[in-house]
Amino acid sequence: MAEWIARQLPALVVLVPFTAAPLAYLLGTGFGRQIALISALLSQPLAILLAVTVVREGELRYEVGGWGGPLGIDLVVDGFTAVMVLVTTVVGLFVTVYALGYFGNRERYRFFWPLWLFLWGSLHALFLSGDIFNLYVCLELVSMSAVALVGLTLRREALVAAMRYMLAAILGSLFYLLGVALIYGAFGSVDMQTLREVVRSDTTGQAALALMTVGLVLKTALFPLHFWLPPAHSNAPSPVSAVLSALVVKGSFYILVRLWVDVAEPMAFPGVSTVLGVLGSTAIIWGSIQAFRQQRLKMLVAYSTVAQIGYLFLLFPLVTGGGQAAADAWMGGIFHAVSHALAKSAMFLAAGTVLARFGHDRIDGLGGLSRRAPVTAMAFGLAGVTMMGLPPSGGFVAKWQMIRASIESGEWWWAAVVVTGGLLAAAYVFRVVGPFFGREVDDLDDADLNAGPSPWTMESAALVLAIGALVLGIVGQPLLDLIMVSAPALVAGVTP
Amino acid sequence: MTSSGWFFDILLVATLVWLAVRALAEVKLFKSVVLFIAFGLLVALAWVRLSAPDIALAEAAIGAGITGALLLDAAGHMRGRAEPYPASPDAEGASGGDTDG
Amino acid sequence: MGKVTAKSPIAVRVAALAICAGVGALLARAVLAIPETEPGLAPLVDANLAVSGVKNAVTAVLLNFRGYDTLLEIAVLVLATIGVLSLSVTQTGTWDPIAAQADPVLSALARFLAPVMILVSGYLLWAGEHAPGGAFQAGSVLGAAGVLLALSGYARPIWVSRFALRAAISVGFVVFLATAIGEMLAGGLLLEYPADLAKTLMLVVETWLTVSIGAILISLFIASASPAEELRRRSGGGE
Amino acid sequence: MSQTDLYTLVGSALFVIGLYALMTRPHLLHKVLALNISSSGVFFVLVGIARRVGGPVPDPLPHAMVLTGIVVTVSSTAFALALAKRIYTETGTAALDAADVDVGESLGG
Repeated sequence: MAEWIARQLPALVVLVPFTAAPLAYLLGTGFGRQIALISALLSQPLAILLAVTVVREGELRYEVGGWGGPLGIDLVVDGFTAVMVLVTTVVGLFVTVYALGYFGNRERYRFFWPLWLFLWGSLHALFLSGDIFNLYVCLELVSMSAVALVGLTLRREALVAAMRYMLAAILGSLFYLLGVALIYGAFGSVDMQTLREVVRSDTTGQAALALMTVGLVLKTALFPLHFWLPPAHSNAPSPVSAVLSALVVKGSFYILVRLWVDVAEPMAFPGVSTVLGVLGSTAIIWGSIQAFRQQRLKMLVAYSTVAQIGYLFLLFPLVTGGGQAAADAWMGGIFHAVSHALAKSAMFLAAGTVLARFGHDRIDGLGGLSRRAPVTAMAFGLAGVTMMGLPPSGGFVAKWQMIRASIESGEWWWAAVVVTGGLLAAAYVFRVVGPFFGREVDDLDDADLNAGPSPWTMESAALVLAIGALVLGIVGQPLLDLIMVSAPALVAGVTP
Repeated sequence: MTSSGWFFDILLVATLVWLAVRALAEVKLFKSVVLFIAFGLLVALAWVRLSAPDIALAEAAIGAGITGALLLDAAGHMRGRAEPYPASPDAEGASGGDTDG
Repeated sequence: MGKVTAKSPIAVRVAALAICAGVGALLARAVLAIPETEPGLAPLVDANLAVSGVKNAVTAVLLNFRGYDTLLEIAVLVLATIGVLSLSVTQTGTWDPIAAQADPVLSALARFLAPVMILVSGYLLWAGEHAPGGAFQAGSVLGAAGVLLALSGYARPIWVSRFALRAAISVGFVVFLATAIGEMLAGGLLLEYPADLAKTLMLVVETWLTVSIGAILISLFIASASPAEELRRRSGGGE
Repeated sequence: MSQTDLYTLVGSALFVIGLYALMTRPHLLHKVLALNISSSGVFFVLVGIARRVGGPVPDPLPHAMVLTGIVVTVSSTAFALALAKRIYTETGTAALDAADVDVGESLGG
């Protein structure tokens, strides 16, 4: 049994949510809840085992159908994959627990469970895939389940936001698929391992990479292609907002990193890296300013996501030079993806509790929240610490790595952006958290919109995630080691 | 390739591009959809020209057939046309009878 | 009620034109630069066709070599159907009796055409093994037959049961998944068909996929049927 | 110029035509049509590539990709149309920006 699990592990990680999803649909609301919880619990040991195995044995390769690339499709697990699966699984568990309280037994939301399980499975499939065409199918799965979840409330604004998101997502996928077609035409394979050996920086190769990058940047909502994100993330039901900001945008980012740092590394494009870095920097500044100007809590959190996505893209210019700077940038960028996932999901879940309990999320009407909903206010505040990047949070470790990388590479201006972004984050976090712990305003009447105070599971799910983001800074070393397992040659400093 | 083959291919792709442009430029939704279905059927023909009979079958059944039916249904649901700007105020709330086609 | 304008402002159109010109130029250059000599994976597919269990190379790629893509593709289809149902007014996919009022000509046509279509669907399914065809083509024809039956009022009782509808929508994906997991339990890898069973297993999967695809198409139409209140409001009721 | 070149170029043209219409046509039905035409463009590029080496039998791999792509496209089209129809029912309009103007305060759970 143990041997079988070890052998089938990469497939099992994908199959558990994908088996649960149709069952949750088939059996309806009551069972859907239980199936989702069982799937969430089963995924935990599998994700941990995956990480442990990767640390022990290095890269794992699973040949679906027994053919092996380039004829078949391989599932590939290295440190980066294992980290992303792990964070998806952890965030997924707490979002599931939260959603159990949030949606309750309401028949209206019975489609949440199968859609959420499909989304979860698709994310795992995406992180494990070693084939660029298979990644196209994964991207479509992720987008379609995410869009359907955004529109779940059937509220007018949510539907319009979902539509905008859908159009952007399909267009992004088409750009990506066009790039895949050109890659296959020029290099004769869609298997990443094979491609690594044969990609050349010729006309077709460059165009393919450019098209795929545009598509993925649109799907990741990097400035200035972020227009669809704030309405979609803020109008979705809060557990969905949490998943979208924490995990979904990182799916397309993950592919982008794989392509540039791993597969197409021989093409070495300092120009593209710089452009991505500049757009990332602009996103940090512009997104933070927009976040500060919002009147609604969920809009503020959504714009904060636009800003935080910017940090991820600083990875590209910082890894280009190789050496120690590249390793630090690699660790910093991925660590940021993890700590942001935990903190941002905590923020959205906390905002959702506020919305469900008080019937509004107007920031100026939330003063004194800490007396009415102390756990929720605390969760939001602690998540804010990570967002600002103060020690000892996970955000601090991530930013510290990035600053180190920029000093090591001699490109100090990226460090300046990181520091400025932290100050701006402090401004918008304090704008909300300050009043939370201040004088009470009249607007905090229990709206009784959805009957009764929020179940303790909802409040504590947000708090646990926020604490997780905070202590990540203290216990982060094993995670940093995991990130470096079988890292791409450019980052690991090995000359091939 | 034979010159008649070339002639056919060029005629086919020219029609394809023309139909695509017409379908997207057309203001009346119903007409737009019909042009798109015609486009889909010609695409199926193009797959035959490119020795892809599997795709031709799928395109005719799914691409033109199902997609076309779904689009017709949607056009019927959203009855009306994409009015030229500016919309005249009296056209607002027009009764359900202005189905195009 | 608001009308939709036909055109965007001139600035938007100029910007869009510039973007399209850029993308178009990039693409045209790229496709013309594709080497004519790159053989791709065709030789590899040919070399393995004999052990794939089917004779049609495209079917071999879809169901065997890259069966994982197809598994996920079915997931997309099921997912989209759940999404459509979540947006439909009734959310159940049950056929509204008012919308199902049959036209005598349509019923006569359905009585004649539906059996023929079901036969064609069966042929396409069987043919997929060695010739163009397969589950998707067969499923679309089956779905069309179902829509015809539903429109003429025949299929209504079948779809009233919500569980039956859900089961029909997901059965293809579930059977595909079960086969894949069964292969893992039998000592193979995910979707690793034992050579002697490959043909049979693929046919089983394709058959259930055909049923599901048919059911999905029918439910897409049922879900999109206008809800009863709206039909009543439009007192004409003719649509 | 070969048949491959012809069809991959037409594919590129169709992709760009769809892209332009997606950005400039406000009606949601037109946007969905535009995406479908762009998809066809991508499929032409793929099938053109499959045809490249010549000979009677083209490369089956891009063909399989296109078949997968067609199913994915019809799935997303069905979903996008359902969404567009629901938006039309709720807002009385079938454009994103017009619907955007009227943002209510109502918050469902």
